Amino acid sequence: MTANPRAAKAYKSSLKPVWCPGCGHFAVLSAATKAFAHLELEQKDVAVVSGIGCSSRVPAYMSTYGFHGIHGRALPLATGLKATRPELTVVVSGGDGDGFSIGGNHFLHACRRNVDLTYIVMDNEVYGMTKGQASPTTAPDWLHGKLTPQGSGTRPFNPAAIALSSGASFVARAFSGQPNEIARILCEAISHRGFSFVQVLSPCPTFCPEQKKWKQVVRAFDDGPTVNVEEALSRVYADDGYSTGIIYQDSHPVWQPTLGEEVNVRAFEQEFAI
Amino acid sequence: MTANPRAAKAYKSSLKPVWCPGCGHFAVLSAATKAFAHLELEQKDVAVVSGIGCSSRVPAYMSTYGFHGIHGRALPLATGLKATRPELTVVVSGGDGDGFSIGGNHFLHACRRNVDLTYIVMDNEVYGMTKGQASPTTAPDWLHGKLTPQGSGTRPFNPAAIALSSGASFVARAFSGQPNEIARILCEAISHRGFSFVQVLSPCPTFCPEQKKWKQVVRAFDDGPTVNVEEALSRVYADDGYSTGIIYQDSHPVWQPTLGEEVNVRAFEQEFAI
Amino acid sequence: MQNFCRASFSVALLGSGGAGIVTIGQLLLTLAARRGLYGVMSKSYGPQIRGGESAALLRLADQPVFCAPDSFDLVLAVDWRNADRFADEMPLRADSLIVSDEAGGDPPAFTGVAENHEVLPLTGLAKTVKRGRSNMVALGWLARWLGCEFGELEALLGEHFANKGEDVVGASVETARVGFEHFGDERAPVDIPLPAEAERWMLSGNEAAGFGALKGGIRFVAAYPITPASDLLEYMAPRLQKVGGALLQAEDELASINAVIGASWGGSPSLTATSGPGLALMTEALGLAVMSETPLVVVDVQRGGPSTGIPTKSEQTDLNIALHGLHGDAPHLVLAPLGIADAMVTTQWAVHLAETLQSPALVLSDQFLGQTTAVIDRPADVDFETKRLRAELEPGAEYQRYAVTADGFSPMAVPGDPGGMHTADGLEHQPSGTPSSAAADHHAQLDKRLRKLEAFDYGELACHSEGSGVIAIVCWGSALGACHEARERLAADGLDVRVVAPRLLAPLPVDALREALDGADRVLVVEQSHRGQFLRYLRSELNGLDARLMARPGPLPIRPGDVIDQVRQMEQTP
Amino acid sequence: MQNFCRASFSVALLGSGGAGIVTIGQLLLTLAARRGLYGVMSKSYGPQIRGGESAALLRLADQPVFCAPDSFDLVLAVDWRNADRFADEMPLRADSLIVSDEAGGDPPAFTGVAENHEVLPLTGLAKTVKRGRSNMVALGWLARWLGCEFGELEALLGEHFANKGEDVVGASVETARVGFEHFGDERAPVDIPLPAEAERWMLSGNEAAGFGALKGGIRFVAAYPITPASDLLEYMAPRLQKVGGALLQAEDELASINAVIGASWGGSPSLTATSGPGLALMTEALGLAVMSETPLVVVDVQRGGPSTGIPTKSEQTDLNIALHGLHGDAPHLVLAPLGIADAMVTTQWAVHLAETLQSPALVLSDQFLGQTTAVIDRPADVDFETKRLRAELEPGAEYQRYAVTADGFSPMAVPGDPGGMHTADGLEHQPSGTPSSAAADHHAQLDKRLRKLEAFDYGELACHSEGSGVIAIVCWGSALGACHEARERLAADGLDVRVVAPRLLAPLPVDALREALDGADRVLVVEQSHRGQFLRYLRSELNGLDARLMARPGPLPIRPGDVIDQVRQMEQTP
Ligand SMILES: Cc1ncc(C[n+]2csc(CCOP(=O)(O)OP(=O)(O)O)c2C)c(N)n1
Ligand SMILES: Cc1ncc(C[n+]2csc(CCOP(=O)(O)OP(=O)(O)O)c2C)c(N)n1
Ligand code: SF4
Ligand code: SF4
Ligand SMILES: [Mg+2]
Ligand SMILES: [Mg+2]
Repeated sequence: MTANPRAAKAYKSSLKPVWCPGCGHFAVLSAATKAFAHLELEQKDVAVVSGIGCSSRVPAYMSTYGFHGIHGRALPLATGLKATRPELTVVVSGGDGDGFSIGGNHFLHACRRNVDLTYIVMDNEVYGMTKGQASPTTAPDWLHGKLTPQGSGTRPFNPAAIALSSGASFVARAFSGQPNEIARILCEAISHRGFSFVQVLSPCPTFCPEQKKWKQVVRAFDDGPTVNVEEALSRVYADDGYSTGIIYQDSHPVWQPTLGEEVNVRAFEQEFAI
Repeated sequence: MTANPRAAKAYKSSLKPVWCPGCGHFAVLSAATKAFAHLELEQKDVAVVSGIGCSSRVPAYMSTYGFHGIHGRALPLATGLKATRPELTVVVSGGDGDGFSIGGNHFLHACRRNVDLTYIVMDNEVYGMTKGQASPTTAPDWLHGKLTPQGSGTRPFNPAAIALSSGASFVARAFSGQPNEIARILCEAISHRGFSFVQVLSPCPTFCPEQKKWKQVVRAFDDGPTVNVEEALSRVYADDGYSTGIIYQDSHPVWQPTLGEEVNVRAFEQEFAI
Repeated sequence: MQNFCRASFSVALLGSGGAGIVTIGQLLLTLAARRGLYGVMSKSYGPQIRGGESAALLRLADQPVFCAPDSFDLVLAVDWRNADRFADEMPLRADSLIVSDEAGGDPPAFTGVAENHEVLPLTGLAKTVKRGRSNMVALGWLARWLGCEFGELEALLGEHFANKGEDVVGASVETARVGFEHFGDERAPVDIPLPAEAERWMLSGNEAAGFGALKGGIRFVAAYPITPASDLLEYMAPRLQKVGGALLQAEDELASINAVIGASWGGSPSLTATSGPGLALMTEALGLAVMSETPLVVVDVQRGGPSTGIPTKSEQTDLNIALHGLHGDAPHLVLAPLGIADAMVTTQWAVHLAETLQSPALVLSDQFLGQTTAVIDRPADVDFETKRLRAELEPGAEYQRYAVTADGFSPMAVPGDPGGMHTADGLEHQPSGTPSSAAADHHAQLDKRLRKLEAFDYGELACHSEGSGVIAIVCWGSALGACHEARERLAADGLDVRVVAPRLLAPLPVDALREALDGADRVLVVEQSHRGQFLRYLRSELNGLDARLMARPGPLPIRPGDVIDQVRQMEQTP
Repeated sequence: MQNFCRASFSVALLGSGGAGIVTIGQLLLTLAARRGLYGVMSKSYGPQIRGGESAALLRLADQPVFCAPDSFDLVLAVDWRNADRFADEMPLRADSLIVSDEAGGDPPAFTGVAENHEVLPLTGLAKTVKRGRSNMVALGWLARWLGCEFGELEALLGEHFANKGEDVVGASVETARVGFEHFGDERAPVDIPLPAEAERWMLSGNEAAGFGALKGGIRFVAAYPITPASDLLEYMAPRLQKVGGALLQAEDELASINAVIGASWGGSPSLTATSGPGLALMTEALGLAVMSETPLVVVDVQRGGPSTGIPTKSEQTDLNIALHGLHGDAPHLVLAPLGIADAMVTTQWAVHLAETLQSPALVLSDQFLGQTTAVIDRPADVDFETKRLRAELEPGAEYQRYAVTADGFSPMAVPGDPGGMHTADGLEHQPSGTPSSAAADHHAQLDKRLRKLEAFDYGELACHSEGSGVIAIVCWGSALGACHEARERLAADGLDVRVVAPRLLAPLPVDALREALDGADRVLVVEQSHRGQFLRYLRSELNGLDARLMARPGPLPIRPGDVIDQVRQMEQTP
């Protein structure tokens, strides 16, 4: 992946992120700008859409168009945008809380619908913005969740498995400790026609200091993308959640209305005639 | 499965269902009463909770307790009930629209949370109550959906695959043309400790007359339940959606708070002392 | 709004599962319309999803009619099964005529008020024709009762059943003919003067709103089905496609409203339609549209509430949530069509206002407006020249999405515009869009968001007013139908009253209302609610309004006679 | 509510990332409380999630205080980085004292108003102690300023840092001692008369509400985190468990409110807490609770709106959605605590009313109430003897869940009760619960649901009223703090006014309000909103109310001085 760092920087806005020092989201932001630079996208033709959360603050840190919407609803907002403006590059950014907890239903249906969006979820297994509650990807025995003092006791949400079983056409995982790899995967994801889902393991040192260990456990998947869903699911189940790479990619029918005008609205008047 | 027909009938209320002649939901209602009879449940100790849809009308047709809530929210309502009243048998009934469209997020999280509920989805691949729109399980090329005159163009939602990948501990499929088999599966589902999901193929002759053909294609899965998720997913993917039986059953940790009082509320007063 | 007719005839048709009652109601209305009459038809069903009892309630008149009648002149039942459930919906008089089929059972008790009962051999006559059905016998009889020539009916049946094949057409025509002839020559057809010929349309309020939306420029709809809004969506779905737009059936209402925001932010005028429960799910995102200043239209086809309520019946009780259902200080537009035909122009205007004011606009229709079919004069062709205020972007200049301007309008850039890059935000923000929690920014933006709505000149459409006199009736939305007719009838009896109905509910056109009420010393507020949502809203904005309240919750319609009674009581007690 | 203190001192502490400002604020408040003083402390942060600038705003007094001060007496900054963002939050006077660290940069422009500036060697002194930190030097200095003995501070530090080990305790104590001694003997400590000893509590409004909920009997909570309600939930989570209850962290607010309905229907008093955006997602289910007559409590800790708004700041702008955010005619309970301590009894009362009236009860707290810590007198122990009206089920008798009764209460059966089987329904229903679309059933149930709320005797708690005079201030919720203080200060200056604040907002205690306002000829409505949501609501229920409006949107608090100014202006213009 080649991207002129100066070119990448042009995709950043002048706003200083609100993130804590050491937050994984910084690397994701940078990687996204690199991917945009590599793909030579014009700022004006990119829209970054998000919900609410630390990870959802990304749009304002970009010099592209952006929409910082409400918690959990970035995907439908982006779907409306892309459906009517297919020529734009529409990227959705958010967190595990935003995307898998309150936004879980839209995630399912975005995977099925396969609108040509790229969805980056910065997964830190916690609600950072609201100061440290368990998220769907939190381990059931994590005792630091502020509303679950004895652990959530709930199986973690498996983002890749759910994306695959919902029919997603592109499923990948990356790690914020490897920004070049994120950028490479994002280039593929953006270039993919259809809904591309990229889970980025993005530590929250403030509420989950234990995630500093991730850099020791993350490694690449042995194999490249498969077009076989069952195969992809096997890999996901065999994995501990810390392998990275593009897991699955295939071409599925894309939901994109054709927007050509056939008749003038007035044509419908005659239907009301008696 | 043995159930005295008279005993089963006692679980029906005197209310006449609003369903159309030939609707698949009749058989599901009867099968549920048979299962209750077989398990010798007391009416007063059973609560049937539902959302909105033809299939969600079930509670009022039963002589047990019932809650006919709002569209898509039966699972969380039932979760609150069961969490606080673990001794009750709580059954949730609904449709594919109620459960997989508007209620999709709760379905995901109910599977993960594994509260000891039984969830029956009467899947007719359509919104019956609102007179015939495509649902998540509708075939993408079904041209009769009233809001999708050219077909939904969207991959169908695969209920069993999504339940499995969300971590459900009991996943089964039945067909309303085989009420005894439904009753048998429901007995297993109710007896299962944890969240049990039973998809019942339940035709809507009014809006999908083509579903009359289901009875020719439905057949049993070759194998009985497995405890292996990957194996279960393989079976589901190999299948066309018309095989019935219990696909997966395993014991997962159940979310059930212990409700014992350790201290009196007044004990907390001292925390406010300076 | 035109003068009220003096001659109207109301017919209720009844029958159970599969009797084809709605079909003959529809055909009868069309037949009447082709004769030059005006009319409305609404439908009513029992609780069964399909195949239960149904009723078609028609009112035919020599001038436009917009509401349910005080009572019915004729009730014809193909059979009487479960007919008593419709008792409340069809008030009768002593001189009403009740027509039964000899094989259709006994008329229920509520028909006892009527003194004229007649029994027809509908089923018997139907059997004389191969594949003959008794509803067609009834239709033939009714056509003659209406004064039609048989040729008119024959032509209509030919068109209507064309796609069912010649056999069906043939059987229908023959069965109808038997009924037509059975009417006999001795009896005179009903006497309604035929109005002057003019171009007429026949449409429901849901169709009118859908067409108005398309005319206004809506090109994207995202929605989730719900009674009684689904047919508005079903009208739009195929037609949007034809005009270069699209409809997305979303997974829920949260998705639909957010998709609408996204599409609108992308530059496409966008809409969703729903009913109470769905609207409740949209309020969070409506706040986002207010804050991010994204235009959009929501048509709320109201039904009986609260909660799931009575999904198939009308009520005007989503006023509160439409006006006040958003958290925070969130000013936005609320409009209400004043009738079935008016749903077209009001929805078109809503699109115009939403786009112009960069605001969500809620249109409060209701089940009665939405699902009643009316015969109307072809409406005037209105063009609001709707155009969003787009930013003129100069190279190098810094673009401020939420610039604080004198009129409150901040020119809008949309993705793709060079130099217009910004982040739309639901957080409070500086003019640039950058999040801010500073009091100065919050106040400046709150002021601006309010100012753009309050300082705008909404013109004549904002408030409808008719008549004169010291008694004023104030109402909104579909209640105008009954109030208008009440005024006409009172005027005919020598009592002039005024009727005032704001088409724009928020911001409330306070000046126009005060002007319309100037000189009125007694005010009656009429609304289809339980405790007076509208009255309370009027008081909050027109403090000190001294009014009598006529609040009737659904599911029964407000009838003009009820309004007249109230006015007559007020006349007594000045 | 007690008399207003005449002696209050306000201190603002400032510092950037990791300076430990909030810690010393908390310790200073505790120290003051142990001396017998009352006080409040609120916190303010820059936009950074962690490590940005922060401020602790304290007010100490010899009598209970409930609001922000007009101005600050002392501002002490460990460093001044980005301090200008707090300018609006700390108004200064000419005689305010500004204390800077010699290494902490120059004070920002806004401190220029103050004439007394002092520079302390905080960092330098901290360096004299191993692991010494400058915030502790400041704390030592402040403790002496407060007139403390060092032993009091030492003891407190020992307790506070106990679980961090001896080294930390030692370093803190030593660093504090350096600061304490640096204060010197020449300068006199601040002069606040010490009130009589009595049992004091220190708690935030969120804790008070949480504790009140537990006392009221809440045993199930389902919720989704949201600022500024999360800490209420975090207070409850471990404690619920201890009293035999449970907290479910739900996937979203739709799930939380529905889980609460399910648990309550099962017989457990249940609650959720949220803020504006979450409340917006709950209104559909609140309608279900109204229709199914299921008791529940929602605490809405209001924040700046609309939309995501200003999540960390206070505003009183969810009044509209709380009152009117439900579709259909959906009467329910809305309450508002009148202060931090009052959050306890109001929440407890809300549980009582919800359970008694089988209704959802919304409690409108706000960020100021919720997140400000106050030192208060130990409150009186209240017991409402809350008990749901449970059905007495007789074998064989048919149970009617929604029986139409004179007082509107229908005895409730819960699952497990023999013979109480029924289906609770969001569809309109007959007394048995069977769905019905008949007008008679709809009207009977609408009447009953309204009657049970309107005919109930809410007693004294419904409306707070204090003072006398011809000028009346009407306010609600946290605005009472400033209005109460304004009244006290005006009275001290010889002007008697009254202050009226309904604790029950819906149904509004109209009679109590009229009585409290009887004889008042000028009314001032005070609220923290933009356009006067409360005033408009008052007008809608107390038609003709002639009032002046003082509406200030957030994020700045309403200060007593502002209220006094308004009253003084009213005094001029009778
Ligand atoms: C409707 C609604 N509910 C709750 C919130 C509060 N909230 C803001 S961000 C957030 C969670 C963020 O977690 P995540 O998406 O994982 O992002 P992170 O901060 O960890 O990057 C929540 C619960 C909200 N803003 N809106
Ligand atoms: C919030 C909300 N949105 C929409 C509806 C309208 N609605 C009622 S039932 C239904 C779909 C029912 O479909 P399904 O669950 O598949 O049940 P079926 O009728 O097919 O058995 C819809 C969309 C509603 N009641 N509430
Ligand atoms: S709280 Fe966690 S996720 Fe949020 S900015 Fe800080 S480190 Fe990042
Ligand atoms: S519409 Fe379909 S699902 Fe509903 S009752 Fe009729 S047949 Fe059954
Ligand atoms: Mg997160
Ligand atoms: Mg269905």
